[in-house]
Amino acid sequence: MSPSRPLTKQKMAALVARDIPDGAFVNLGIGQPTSVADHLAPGTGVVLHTENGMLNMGPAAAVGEEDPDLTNAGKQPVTELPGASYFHHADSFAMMRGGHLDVCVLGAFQVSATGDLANWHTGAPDAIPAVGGAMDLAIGARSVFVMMTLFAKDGSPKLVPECTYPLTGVGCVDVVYTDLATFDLTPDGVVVRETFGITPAELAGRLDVLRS
Amino acid sequence: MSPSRPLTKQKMAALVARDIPDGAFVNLGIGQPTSVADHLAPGTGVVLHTENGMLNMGPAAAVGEEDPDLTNAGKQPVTELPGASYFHHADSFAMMRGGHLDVCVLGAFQVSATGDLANWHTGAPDAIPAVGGAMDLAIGARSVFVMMTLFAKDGSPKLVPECTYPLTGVGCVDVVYTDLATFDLTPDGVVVRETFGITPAELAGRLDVLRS
Amino acid sequence: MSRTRFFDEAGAAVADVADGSTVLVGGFGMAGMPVALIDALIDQGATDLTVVSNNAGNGDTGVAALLAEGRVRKMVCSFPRQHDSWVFDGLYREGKVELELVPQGNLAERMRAAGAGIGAFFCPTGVGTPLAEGKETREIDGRTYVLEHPIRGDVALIGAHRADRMGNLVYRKTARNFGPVMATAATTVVAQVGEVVEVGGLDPEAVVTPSIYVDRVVTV
Amino acid sequence: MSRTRFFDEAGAAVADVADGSTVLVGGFGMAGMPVALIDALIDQGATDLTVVSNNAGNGDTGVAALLAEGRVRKMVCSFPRQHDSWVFDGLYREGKVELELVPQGNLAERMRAAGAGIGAFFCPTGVGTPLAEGKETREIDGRTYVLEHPIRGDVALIGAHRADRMGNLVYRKTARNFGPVMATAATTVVAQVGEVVEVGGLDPEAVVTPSIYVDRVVTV
Repeated sequence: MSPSRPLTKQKMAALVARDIPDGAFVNLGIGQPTSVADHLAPGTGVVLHTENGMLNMGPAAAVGEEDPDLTNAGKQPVTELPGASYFHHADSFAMMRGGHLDVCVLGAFQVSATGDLANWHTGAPDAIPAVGGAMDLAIGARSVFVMMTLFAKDGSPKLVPECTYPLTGVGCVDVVYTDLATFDLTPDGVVVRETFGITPAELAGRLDVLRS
Repeated sequence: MSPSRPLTKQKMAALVARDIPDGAFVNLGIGQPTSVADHLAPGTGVVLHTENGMLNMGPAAAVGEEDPDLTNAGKQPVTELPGASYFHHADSFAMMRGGHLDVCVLGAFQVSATGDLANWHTGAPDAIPAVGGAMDLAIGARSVFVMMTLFAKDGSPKLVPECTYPLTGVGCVDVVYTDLATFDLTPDGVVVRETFGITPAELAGRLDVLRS
Repeated sequence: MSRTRFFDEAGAAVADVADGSTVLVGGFGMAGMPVALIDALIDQGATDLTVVSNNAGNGDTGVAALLAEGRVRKMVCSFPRQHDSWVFDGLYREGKVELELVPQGNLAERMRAAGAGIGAFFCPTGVGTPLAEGKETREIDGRTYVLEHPIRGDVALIGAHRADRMGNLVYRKTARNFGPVMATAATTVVAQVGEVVEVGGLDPEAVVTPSIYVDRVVTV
Repeated sequence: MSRTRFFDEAGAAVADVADGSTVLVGGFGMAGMPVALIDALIDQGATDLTVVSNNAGNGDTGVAALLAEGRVRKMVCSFPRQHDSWVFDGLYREGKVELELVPQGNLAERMRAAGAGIGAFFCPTGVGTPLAEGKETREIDGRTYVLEHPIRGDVALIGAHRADRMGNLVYRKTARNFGPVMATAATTVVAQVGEVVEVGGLDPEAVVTPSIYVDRVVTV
């Protein structure tokens, strides 16, 4: 049964949180993915990694209790949970690149039917490119979840047969969470897992990736 | 002025110790090179590295005070000096390979005139080869000092035009300390720095590397 | 006795940075940023610099101020664009500063390679993206890798928490970030620290940057 | 809650090691040697093993006992020949065990590469020696390097000092050696420790092996 309306950002975050296995080591990307942390039930044993060198990161620091030496990848003040550990950048990215993280959650401009990810650069001539750790996460985590709206403001789909924006990684995305549907990207193609406020037929009518 | 007799092992070790600059970071190889530590004057600030993951290693542990978790590269119990640090094997060899050690002192079967080192394997068909950290040290330290007798038991020189034993490293040795003479291996060839109990002319008569 | 030299003010510790140097600057945002050392470098006057740092300056201080003075020829970084990177943004749009954009993990690993004596390494990050264009690739065990080369610095400026009188360093929380890697990758390493303790005052098991990597320490 | 599982005896922690596995065994001499885990592996019976360890066994216990039982097809190590390596020496001379001799730093770096997702790396160690024969070489910036590939384990058996209930590990003195690197390079990592403390009982700044790398902990 699909809900009768599109998911809010909060509901999308809750959906992603629900799919993260107990005890998993997880990196939440800058921006919307960060909100997934608010929906992880206590006692699941999920351990958050932040690329700037920490495991078992806690929630955002309370106002007045910020520590400038303790921030997340978005440079926001965060906290430390018991059992945390710190390590330097080469070790942190070895952990990412070496396939030790179970899940990372990233935002996206576009995702292709074969799991290509574009999330770092619009390619516009006057844009200043910035990649950060996105490429390392995209190819490093065992499962890559993307969170995004399904359609851009101009109505064009962001889940596409082939990305037109510069790529972040090739064939790396496993699941795409959107306001209108959740998609599994499988070797056999795009599979709609669930829809929200849209029928599968309507969805197929608006997405080239479901018509091939 | 050259002393009138060949150097004892202890005097050779003292000679090497004298040539180690104050404050240098130094690795002393297994065997005879280990004895150089006994001749480093207190207060020189020389810091000893051991390949199994420690800087500022102290002298051998006193009988009854051995700690099985604290050994040198030869697996002998040693001690820790104030200001020591421990690190894992990949970091220890990154330190060696990356050119951060000022000096290492190694034993040798043979050294060539161009600084090739052979010290890990006789090449005999029934010999069991063992290399340890010798190859890493040979190419990693900024200066490589060798300590050996100048002639083998059969009278053949160990400082040779070209090594006949399997190599440890190519063109890596800077200074060769022997019982009969000290040699600098320079881009212009082998230079005798000092002789002990042998005249330079006698030495030249017994060494091909001085006759070319 | 230690080879590491200790300074009370930052100016003397960066006095010999030459024009044209490659300068590795620690920090991730402001955490671990060696602000006093960068200020001293601004006063010191070296120009035509290549600066390697995760970001390209925030606000109008630190690396941003160095950029604003026209002293940086090239930035090597992973994330120049931030809400407060207006100095870099302006210079970049005017074509007054060169940018080499490097994925963050490659930035760290390329400096680690420099410090560890590795000549080059096959890395899976960035394969098939514009940041790997023109670089050699190779398939190994069914996966494609791109060949990445070391990044070496003439000088590293890093921020740490405490030093001992040997030059051993410890960091604090996520301010550790690039400091330990940069300390291995530069000819001259200058650390600003909050405090210098006596030899024996740091736990040997918890030292993060051993003294061998630290040439100069400035207490700020 | 933690994914790491805790055991009171070693047998259960190595019960699923399969025939033909590659087993990384920590320790340098006896320092850091996971004796209880090796003993349990001997009892467990897995055979046709490739063992990666710095040495090839000392005396008649540990790796030497595993070798003596004919369970090791191949040793990958840097220093097999020791005054008390008679078990390995005998088997090697009889052609009953294969040997891949690897310079010690390459052994460590090849496992680090496996753990860090590096496909291969150009290394200056061993160039021009028999241990680089048949390997690809390349000149980079005037220096010759040899291409080295990762060493991965199916299982790593390591010795550590203390774990917390998350699975974070600290080591003691030079017993640290290969443990932290091997923990990153194997599918299943089993650590024997002297003590398990509560979560929060280890200093987060001093954790050497973060819990993400540790699958099983046995208190001995």
